[in-house]
Amino acid sequence: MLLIDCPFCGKRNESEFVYGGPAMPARPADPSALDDAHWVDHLTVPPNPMGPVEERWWHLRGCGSWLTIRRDTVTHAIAEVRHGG
Amino acid sequence: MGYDATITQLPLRALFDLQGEPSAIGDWCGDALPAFPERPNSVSERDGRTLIWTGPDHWLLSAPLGAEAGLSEELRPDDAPADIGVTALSDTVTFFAVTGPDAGAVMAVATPLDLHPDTFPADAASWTESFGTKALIRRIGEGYEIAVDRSYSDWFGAMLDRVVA
Amino acid sequence: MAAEPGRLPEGGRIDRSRPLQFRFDGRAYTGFEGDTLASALLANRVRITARSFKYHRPRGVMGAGPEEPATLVELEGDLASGNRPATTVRLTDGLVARSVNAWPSASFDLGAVNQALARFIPAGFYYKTFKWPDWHLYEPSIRKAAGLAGAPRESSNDGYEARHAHTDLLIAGAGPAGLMAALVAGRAGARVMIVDEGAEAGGSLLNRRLSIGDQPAMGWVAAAVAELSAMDNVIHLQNATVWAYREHNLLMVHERSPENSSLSGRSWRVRAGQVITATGAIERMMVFEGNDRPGVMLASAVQAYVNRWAVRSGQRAAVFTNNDSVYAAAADMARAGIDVAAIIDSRDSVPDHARALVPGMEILAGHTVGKVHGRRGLRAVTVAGRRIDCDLLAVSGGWNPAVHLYSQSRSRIVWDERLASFVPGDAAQAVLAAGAANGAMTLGAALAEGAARALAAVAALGRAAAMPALPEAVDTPYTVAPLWTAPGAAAKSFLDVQNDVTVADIELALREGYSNIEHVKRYTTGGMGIDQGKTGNVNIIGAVAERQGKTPGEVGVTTFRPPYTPVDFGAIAGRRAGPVVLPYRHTPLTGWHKDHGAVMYEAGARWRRPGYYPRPGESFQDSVNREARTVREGVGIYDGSPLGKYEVKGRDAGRFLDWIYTNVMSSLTAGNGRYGLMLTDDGMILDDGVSFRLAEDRFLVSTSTGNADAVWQHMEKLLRIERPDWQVRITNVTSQWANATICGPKAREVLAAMGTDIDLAQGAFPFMAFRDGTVADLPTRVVRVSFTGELSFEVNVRPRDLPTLWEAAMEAGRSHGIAPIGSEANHVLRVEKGFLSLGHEVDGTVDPHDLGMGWVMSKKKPDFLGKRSVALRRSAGRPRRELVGIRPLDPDRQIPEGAPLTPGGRKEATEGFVTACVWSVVESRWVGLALLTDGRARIGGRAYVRLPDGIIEVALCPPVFHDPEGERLRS
Amino acid sequence: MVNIIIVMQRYSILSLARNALSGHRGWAEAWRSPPLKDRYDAIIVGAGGHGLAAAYYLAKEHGITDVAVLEAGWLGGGNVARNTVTIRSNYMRDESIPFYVKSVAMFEGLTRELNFNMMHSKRTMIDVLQTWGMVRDRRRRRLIMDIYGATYEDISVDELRRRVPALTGGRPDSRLPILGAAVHTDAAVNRHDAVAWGYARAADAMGVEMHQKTPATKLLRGADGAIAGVETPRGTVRAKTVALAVSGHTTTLTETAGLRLPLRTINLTAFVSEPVKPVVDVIVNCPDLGVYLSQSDKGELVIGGATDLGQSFRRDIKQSVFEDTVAAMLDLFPRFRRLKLMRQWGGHLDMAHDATPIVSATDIPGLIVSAGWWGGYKAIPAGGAGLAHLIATGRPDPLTAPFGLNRFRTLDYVVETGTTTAR
Ligand SMILES: Cc1cc2nc3c(=O)[nH]c(=O)nc-3n(C[C@H](O)[C@H](O)[C@H](O)COP(=O)(O)OP(=O)(O)OC[C@H]3O[C@@H](n4cnc5c(N)ncnc54)[C@H](O)[C@@H]3O)c2cc1C
Ligand SMILES: NC(=O)c1ccc[n+]([C@@H]2O[C@H](COP(=O)([O-])OP(=O)(O)OC[C@H]3O[C@@H](n4cnc5c(N)ncnc54)[C@H](O)[C@@H]3O)[C@@H](O)[C@H]2O)c1
Ligand SMILES: Cc1cc2nc3c(=O)[nH]c(=O)nc-3n(C[C@H](O)[C@H](O)[C@H](O)COP(=O)(O)O)c2cc1C
Ligand SMILES: [Zn+2]
Repeated sequence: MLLIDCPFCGKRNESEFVYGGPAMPARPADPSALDDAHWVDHLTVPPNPMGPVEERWWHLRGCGSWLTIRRDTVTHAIAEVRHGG
Repeated sequence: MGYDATITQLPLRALFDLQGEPSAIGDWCGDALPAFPERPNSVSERDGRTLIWTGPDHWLLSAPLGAEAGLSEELRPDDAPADIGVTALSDTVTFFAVTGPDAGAVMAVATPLDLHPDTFPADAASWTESFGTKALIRRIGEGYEIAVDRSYSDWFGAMLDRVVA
Repeated sequence: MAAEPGRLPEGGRIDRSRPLQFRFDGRAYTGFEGDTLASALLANRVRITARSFKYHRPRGVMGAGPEEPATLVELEGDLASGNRPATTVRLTDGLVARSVNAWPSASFDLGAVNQALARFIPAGFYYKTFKWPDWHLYEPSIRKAAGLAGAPRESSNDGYEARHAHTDLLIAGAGPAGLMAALVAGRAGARVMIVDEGAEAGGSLLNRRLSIGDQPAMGWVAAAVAELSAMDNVIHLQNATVWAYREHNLLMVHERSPENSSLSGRSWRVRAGQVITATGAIERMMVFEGNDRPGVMLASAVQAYVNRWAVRSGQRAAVFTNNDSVYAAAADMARAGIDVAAIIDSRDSVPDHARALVPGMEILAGHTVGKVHGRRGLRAVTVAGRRIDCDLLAVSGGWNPAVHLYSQSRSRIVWDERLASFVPGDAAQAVLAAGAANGAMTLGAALAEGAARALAAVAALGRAAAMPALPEAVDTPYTVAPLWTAPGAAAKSFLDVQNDVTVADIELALREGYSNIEHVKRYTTGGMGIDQGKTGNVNIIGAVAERQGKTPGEVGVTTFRPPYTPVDFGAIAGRRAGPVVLPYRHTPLTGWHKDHGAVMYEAGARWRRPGYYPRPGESFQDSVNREARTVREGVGIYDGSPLGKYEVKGRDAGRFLDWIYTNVMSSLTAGNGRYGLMLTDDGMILDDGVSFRLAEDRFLVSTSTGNADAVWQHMEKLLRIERPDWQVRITNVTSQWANATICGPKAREVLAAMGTDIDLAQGAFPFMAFRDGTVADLPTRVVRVSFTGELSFEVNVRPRDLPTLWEAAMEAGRSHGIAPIGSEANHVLRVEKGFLSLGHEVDGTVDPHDLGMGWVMSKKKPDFLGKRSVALRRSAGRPRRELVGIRPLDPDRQIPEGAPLTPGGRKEATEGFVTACVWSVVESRWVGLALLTDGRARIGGRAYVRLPDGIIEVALCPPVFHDPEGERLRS
Repeated sequence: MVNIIIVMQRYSILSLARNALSGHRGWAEAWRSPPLKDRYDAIIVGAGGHGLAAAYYLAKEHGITDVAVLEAGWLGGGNVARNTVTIRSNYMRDESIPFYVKSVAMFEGLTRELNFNMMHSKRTMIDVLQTWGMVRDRRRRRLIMDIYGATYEDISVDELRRRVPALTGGRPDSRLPILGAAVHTDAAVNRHDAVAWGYARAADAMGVEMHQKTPATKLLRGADGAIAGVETPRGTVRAKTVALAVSGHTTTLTETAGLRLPLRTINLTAFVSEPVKPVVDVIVNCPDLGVYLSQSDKGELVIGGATDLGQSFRRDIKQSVFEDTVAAMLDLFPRFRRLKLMRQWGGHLDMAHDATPIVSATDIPGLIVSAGWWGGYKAIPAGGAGLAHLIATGRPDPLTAPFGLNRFRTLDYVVETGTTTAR
């Protein structure tokens, strides 16, 4: 169970949060401008490193913030927590 | 033998959800509110009204249910400007009081939040998790107050009773 | 009642004023308060206490703590549980225990015939045989033989609790190192938790005769415990095992029979700023032929029994070692009156400090035990051809620091050549090891390390602490020269006593190429028992290393994993059991529904809702038909409170809804609503619902019950992550509004009869509009939406008012025959209308076009979620499954929901499936909906439902059976 | 059929008896450790179930034996060593069911085919249904599975209780009363290590080389862009065909050649109780509560639950997932409150964007991937055969054809809707 240091609330148990998926690149302003292959990549291909990955967590049962955290997928150590994307 | 603690379901309260910049909220709500609390997840109180800073740009105003109509007139939720949110939420949560010598032990079963006075002092209040659901916790005189979404309150009460039993 | 022949006349930490009666394998014995089952059995000279797992060899007690590999018992009665090491069972009055894996008893065990077969069943033998004709032939008898204890029976008095704790410093182990660490950190004011699995604090000091400062070591322990208990920043638990070390310094503690409670166990989830593992060290077995014979024991255990329990484990002993620690043990044995015949030390030279402890005792340096005599128990050993009579052989293969928790934290452990054991290396979390757990094998070093680690931990927490003056503690230095397997060790030299894994097994595994230590483990099952190899694993590694010409460090360890010792599942679940195992939600009317005979269902998102309200004598189908007809012909009422409701407010609210819905919401005028579909960006339907415009900058979005939280998350995430610059705020008002939906041709009359200030006339209050006003004198928001296809008013009130509103509606509707309806009738009504339902038609693979809802896909908006993907997927031109209505040719034929459609009903790949099938009250026949490949083009034709027992021919029709123009719901 | 000389010592009761008399000194190595060459016809990366099965079928069915299986750690030490061994075919889609039906059937003959006892035990799985939504989900599966000859039958609650007497929870007054049950008689469990070892031994006997402690660290591409081989700490190894069967590590490797795939790696966990005498003789799956269990021949209950949240290459269990699983189990099996946890562990696997496996050629000519097997123990025989077919012919066989990467180009996902906790 992770301990996530929410910038508003401080260190809180993972059970207060909802996992919101890996941080994908920002959604393009105009998806129709992308060719098919790029759009498919945007939707389906997440970064999947052995090491730091950015992911979204919703502090649903706490202050309600959406956080982006940088977490090592091997050690689970969290290097950074920030508000928003 | 169980815990020396009492679980009491408390009556509804007048609750208003406030969202937006404090200055904008202050402009609109004027004297209706106590001063804004100074620390995240803490409360300020005045005239029986309690303001809890629950999230960035997010506050919860609470008062006895009798004050609901009056507050509603003061705060005029439907007319609030676009940049703030004022929403009546009195019915959304059910409050329980956990009191008695073992209240702390009961809370330690109920929630992972660290309620040590160093981290959760007398004026602290926070949303957290309890038995897997969202819960608002506050210190009261001889124990704690814990509130959950009203739809979960039967189950939640049963859960607390099990802990104490 | 037998006397206790093995008990010393005095001493020990037992209470001789409190004798206890107990039974073991059917016989009655006596022990004392303070005994474990093992110490009491030894005091009663019960030698054969167990049978081994595979060969059913006789076994006795070998250890004194959780490391015990041999004697597992099953307890009966209130304490019933299985596979308990007798060394960790606290003796209580009336305890009834029996050995596992033996029948009828350990002493006389019929399974012992396996001993004769031993040579045919080496490691992995089952991979090579039992293949013909089929494993099934053999499996039942193998299963019966395996498994040690019986499965526990249901028992009523199982109280368990799980609680959370937060601490600056968690110390595992209350031996000298742990206690010293707790004193230092406690005095510095840190929040400290010190947790020890023993019955009392002191760790190894309980078992030895040492001094600290000018008092016996246990005096120092008592003073330390007293000082700690006076500090209110310290929590001290005994009888509590730290059994898991998880990520982010979360550690799990299992506290057995907690004081001042009726609980049988408590689980603690401890989040610690810093951790010190002061878990001591575990003695290794010696590996030689016959090393499992009853009477062969760990030297530290023999020492513990004389000192702590005043029990002589034998009368005449030999000692077999490769290290110094047994010399103090031998001295203690001798002092207790055990005749120590000789110390057999495999090392060529024995240090003087060791010899000095046993003046006059014969030491056979450079020797090993050659042969063990005695079938059912030790009678003698042969050393270099000399027979030494003895009924006890105390052995020590060296000490393993208990690195279990340290390693579980995913910190490194490394091979220490000098100690011939694995010791803590680089830390992966905020953890430090102290004392014997860190390889500090003397008391002075343990105390010093305990203090030093506590200082470091406290400093890391940002606190100052003072190094205390360390008391003087004299202890024997520890040196060791590993002897992994004695010369001649083979098929009866046990490396894993519990799983009957021998040196020959290891050699076989290596010979067959199972050469990685992990292969060795899995091929032989060494270390996979209940003790998880506490005494044996490092010996296995040593034995492999020896045979592979490597160091044990090169061979490496198998992975340490939780639990350190077995934990009751009950303690893990805590209070979550029975009716509260999962949360459940109720509306203000749940009680009413139950009182009125509703059959309640789980309805998604943890809600329990009425399925139908059977009347006396009514079948399920009768009730559903009646309820559905009530709505079509008169008026029904249902509790729609669980529907998800969100206020969406801000300058950009309209723009936001336009982005997340396929259709345009920003063109709504205040007071009106619109049905919409929400897609994922993958272009699949996520949810449907009606949105209302409350004001220029304020909308009320409703969602399906089951998806409410998912939609909330979806909206919040999009806003906070993708569009943080948009001014939109969302408030969950699901629980602020409850509703009663009054539906059916007579709905207007009923509402009017309830008394309302809202003009209900069709022209004044059209479909898809809402009005704020009073109904039955309650403040309400009335909404004209319809999920049934009939005229319908959703009357929203504050939950506190819903029971009043509901009663008023029932009262006002009585003359119209109003009746409550459940989700089953709602299902019929929506199917008759062809309205989609999540989980039926929408199963994560459909887009709006598939459902014939292309109209909901705005062509005006340049972009909305899902648009690009729907277009891309459709551009491939692959045929899609489309929603159609179906009528079985036989009107009385019900089709199971989910049934496949195949071409001609043949046994072929499906071309669709039946999403719903109901008895239609308007058509008086079964009708259904289906998703069918190219379905729309095939309307008018036939399709075939293929069931295991037949084919059902259906006529394809548009997916609407009632009021296709929607006149009734608009009426 | 291709002619392959099999040089494998026979295992039988006779050979066992003979060896017993000679102190078991006569047993040969199950697989050898030949020197690593610098070139092979094909390289399979990953000596897990899928990689080893592919190696075996490549030799047996296609006569291709100049093959190296490169394994980063120890053979069979990946997820094949850490799964809950549930072998079943109760899937929902036409794309999936025939594949799993075939794989389950292949498992049944494997002990004899490989002359290695996998202790295959056709136990039957019983799904315990506690919501109507789940009843509907299972009915849908049952009816479509029938088309493909897979077993699935409804039974009453009474019958369920008769067949699983230890299941005393889920009474009408409980939180989720049991509404019904579905029986999948094809379902089985077996001995996971034996699957890896059996395939390895049989492949070795036909000349395939097993190289342990030989991680592929980088994919090599030729001037034409096609795959050329792999780099390892033991040197470069070349081949015109490289197949990846590395479970959670697929993208770690493909990204060394610039190929990104719709996969993310997750942690999945399991645990065992102390061994006890027989108490449950079927696989019990409780999808509504999120737990499934079976009892091994050694007596432990082998228990699994939900996946962790978030991507992870860790192999530890998460306390919250674990507690949920245990609470769910105890709700149905209250008598297990006094049963004890003995060991728990995890494995990491990749999951495709649509949660369906991938067996496919890639944009890099010669590079083949078999991935997304987060419930793919049951799939080892058919998946291995499919992978071998793809390696040998360059084309997928009909059963694995739906699992191609091409489906993502047009977002034509294969979606196994509904939850089944049992992997
Ligand atoms: C807890 C758990 C329970 C499960 N339960 C079930 C179940 O009940 N039923 C079911 O059907 N499935 C189940 N699964 C899934 C099943 O285990 C996997 O689908 C299956 O084992 C994966 O295929 P594999 O055996 O080929 O993978 P693995 O055994 O993981 O093989 C991959 C191999 O590749 C190696 N490797 C990785 N990177 C490299 C590299 N760079 N170079 C060389 N080698 C490399 C790894 O070391 C590993 O040995 C479960 C999985 C887990 C974790
Ligand atoms: N030469 C020898 O004979 C020899 C060898 C090893 C240790 N020792 C002695 O051991 C002492 C070392 O002191 P120490 O404090 O490091 O160790 P210790 O063995 O005295 O104390 C360790 C304590 O940790 C507890 N423990 C272990 N694992 C636990 C867990 N997971 N959860 C809760 N409690 C757990 C044990 O029950 C024990 O009480 C010294 O006195 C040293 O002389 C001597
Ligand atoms: C089906 C199955 C049964 C297992 N049974 C046992 C067991 O009886 N005893 C044991 O110690 N471990 C058992 N394990 C777990 C292994 O010891 C080990 O934890 C697992 O293979 C993962 O490897 P690792 O822990 O070395 O990472 C079992 C594993 C599986 C997959
Ligand atoms: Zn927060």
